[in-house]
Amino acid sequence: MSNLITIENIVYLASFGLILIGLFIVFSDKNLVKLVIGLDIAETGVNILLVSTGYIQGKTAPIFSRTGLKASQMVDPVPQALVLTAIVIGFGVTALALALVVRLYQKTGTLDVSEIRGLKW
Amino acid sequence: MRRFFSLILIIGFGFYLVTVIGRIPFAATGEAKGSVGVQIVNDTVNDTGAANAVTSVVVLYRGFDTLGEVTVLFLAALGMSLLLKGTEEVKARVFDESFILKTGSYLLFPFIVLFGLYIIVHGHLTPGGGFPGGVVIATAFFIIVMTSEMVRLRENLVSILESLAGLTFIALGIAGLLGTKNSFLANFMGKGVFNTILSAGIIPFIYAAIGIKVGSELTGAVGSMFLSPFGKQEEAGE
Amino acid sequence: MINYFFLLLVIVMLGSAIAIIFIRNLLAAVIVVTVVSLVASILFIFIASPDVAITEATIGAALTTVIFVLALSRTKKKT
Amino acid sequence: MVNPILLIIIPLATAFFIPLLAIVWKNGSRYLALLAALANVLIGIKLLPYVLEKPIHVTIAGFKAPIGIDLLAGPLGIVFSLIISITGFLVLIYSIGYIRDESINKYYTLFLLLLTGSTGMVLTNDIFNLFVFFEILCISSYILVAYNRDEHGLEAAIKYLVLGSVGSLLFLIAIAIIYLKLGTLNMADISDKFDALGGSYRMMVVVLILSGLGVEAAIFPLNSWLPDAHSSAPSSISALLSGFVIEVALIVVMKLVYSVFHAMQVLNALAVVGVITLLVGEFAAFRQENIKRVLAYSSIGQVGLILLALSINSKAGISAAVLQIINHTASKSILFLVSGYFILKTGSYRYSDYSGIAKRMPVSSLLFVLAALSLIGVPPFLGFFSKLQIVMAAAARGSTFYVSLVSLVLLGTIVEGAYFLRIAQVLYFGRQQDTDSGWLETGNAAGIDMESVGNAPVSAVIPVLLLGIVVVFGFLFLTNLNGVTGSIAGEITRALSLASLF
Repeated sequence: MSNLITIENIVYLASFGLILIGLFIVFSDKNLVKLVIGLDIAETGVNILLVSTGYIQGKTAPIFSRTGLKASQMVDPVPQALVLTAIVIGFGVTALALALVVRLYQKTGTLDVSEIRGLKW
Repeated sequence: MRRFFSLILIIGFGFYLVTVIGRIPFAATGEAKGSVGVQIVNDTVNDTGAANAVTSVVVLYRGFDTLGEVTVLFLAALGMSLLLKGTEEVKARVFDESFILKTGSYLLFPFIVLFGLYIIVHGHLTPGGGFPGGVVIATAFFIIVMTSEMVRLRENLVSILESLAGLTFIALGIAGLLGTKNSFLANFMGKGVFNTILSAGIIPFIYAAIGIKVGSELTGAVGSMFLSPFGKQEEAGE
Repeated sequence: MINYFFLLLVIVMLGSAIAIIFIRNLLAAVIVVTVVSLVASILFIFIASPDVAITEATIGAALTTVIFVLALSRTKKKT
Repeated sequence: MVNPILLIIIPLATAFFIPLLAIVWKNGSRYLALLAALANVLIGIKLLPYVLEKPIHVTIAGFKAPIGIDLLAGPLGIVFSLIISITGFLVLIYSIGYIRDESINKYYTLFLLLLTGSTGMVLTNDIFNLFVFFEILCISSYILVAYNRDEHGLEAAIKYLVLGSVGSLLFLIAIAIIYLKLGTLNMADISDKFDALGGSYRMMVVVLILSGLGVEAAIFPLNSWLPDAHSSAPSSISALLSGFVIEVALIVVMKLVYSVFHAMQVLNALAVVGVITLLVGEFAAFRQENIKRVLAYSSIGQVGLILLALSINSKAGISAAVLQIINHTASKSILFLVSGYFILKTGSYRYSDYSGIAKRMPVSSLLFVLAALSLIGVPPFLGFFSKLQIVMAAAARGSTFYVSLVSLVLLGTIVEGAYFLRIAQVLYFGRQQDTDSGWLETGNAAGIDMESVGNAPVSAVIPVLLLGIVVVFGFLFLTNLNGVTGSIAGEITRALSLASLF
């Protein structure tokens, strides 16, 4: 049992769980705000997956400020840089989606997907 | 019904994901495949002079991505101000601000900005940098806007800062193109003394530009979500 | 041992994510999303990425919540 | 020699500069955006002869290929950035008269970023960089779809945004798998290492990327957003979205499938999907009454045709597909731009209200019909030759599979001909009494002076005429065009490799 509980498996659990739950909310929920929440959660899941691609067990963050650290003791910095980009892009998309939702709400007075004619997909 | 189908779809997709990716043992890969990350972490101190390898990747190795990323934020802020412009009549504040709240926020403001700047200029030495620093600076503005009726964000001012920071980023990039390395965003300055603030060539400068840009973009984006963010300026502006 | 703590965090995170499916109150749902983001940022520290953790905490947890709450306050029924 | 990175930097810097310019000169963004697009056109023309001989490889930040980001300006990159910047330039001329509301500075900023995103997508040689430019392209198009801020536009934009975001999540998962297994993000490096990967990983990467980018490329089950989005954007933007945005996404997907992932096993499935896309698009277009929805569905049909041609797995097929893309870009832009003024002048989206409009707007109507004929594939227009080449390329494969697909394409063409000719009939021979019943008097929201109803303004006619020249006289330059498309086909079918870059 305890050999199943490795950092690797836990990270997979977290990222797949979040991706799937997020997508489920996107596909199933009728509320527009919750739809955006679903996207946000799925994005967090993908970010965890991306960061984990660079993780090497037992190694530290790739920062040389502390003296005596060698490059061989560090994790891969590239995925972390990618995730920084992905987080910011995700925020941009979320904010824009909310702006659209707010504006649509002011036009139609509803947040329910099924009440908005053009959104029945 | 809709939930049921979504559930089936998601379970199918999840099964596919888990059976394929779940078999990759990741925690010890890295070296074995000779990834670019390993090369970067080995060379970064020599190449860039930045202590924080993530920063050197964000600003130099993959600086072009970062340029695209601030562009995405720029777009989001622009889109939000376009979409939300003139949606609602100027409304009163959500709550009545008290004297203590107002004074407190004024007192806090410079410190929060200072903290944000600290995070930005130490981006190449410690974790942090342009993005979190920009958020912190934006937060300082929100506190003022939320608590004090007298201060209004000027949309013009925010967008001027944003443009100037973006153009600085591009100008630094083009300077690299004109320099000896003849490559966009190349580091044309000296590396300086390792692990000090003015080390790592153009990295602190680019990160400062990113910080200002992110800060002003977030101020603009979140600001346009406020009930009356830009006051009467909005009607006159554009 | 640290792995069990780690597992607990992830269970909390996934539990809150699942809870969102059932929460009708949007404000509550937004607060729960913040829990997800905060736990994610703790996770990032565990897998040796402090930069990502800071960014996730400031942008993912703080700012996203702010913007969701503001959006909700703009979509309230006018009384 | 000019550095191809300027093709990305010029529109980007101009977009950043517009808010500053707006302070001193309110309408200056119009002309500045035109200048930026013109600069891109000139750079593209200057670079074209070089890249036809040898692709230009540009490193960014001075780091060698797999470490840093790099651009690869091959024939595909430069020809597509030319298509993008020429279309962009002409639509910008059109926008001078067409976009007159108070947020024009934002319009032009978004427009330039749309150009930046699509140019970046075709030039980049790094898969994560591709993702970033893809996001720039997507987000600027979400905003532009909702530019009018009416209910339709907002609904369409939300639908587009949700599907597009799910697509980009899938794309990111694919990038994570690639980095996890191969440790690189450079496309040439991926191409070198990809075949060593296990079959299930390869399949998953291809599937995820096809479905991620497929949302933007409007491949069949993922295109439900398109008719709404393209019909509710301003007409100038619809011209761009139909004109090159879908095609750019499509060609980038196919470039990845061919030269990076070498996934020839999915091509047959893609050909079938292409034909389904085509039939769905054409039959749905036939049933529409809203002119912009007709055009949007027709774009789906055309994309299906292009996808089929790209999936033939021969140089002739890809070359024909690129020719068809050029034809579609020119023709569909004409159709959308002209219909924009039809809508503006009559205040109606139903094409049955346009009866006899050809008398009022002779030039526009003529070009509308010519562009429609070219899309149907009537000789001697460009569309005839591209369709002919597609059919020939499919026949050259000699299998019944392709022959039966092509016969379905001809069925689609008949439907296409039916609805376009129906519109043409209304434009020219519509019942006379309709004109008297006062459709000219119906108001429109854009505030155009109704006294001046007549042909569209010069700023609208010039770009349409120039695009018309491409469509009508394109066949005179067929050998040149075939040379260019042939070298693109060569580039796509050749597997990328890191060694060949240096």
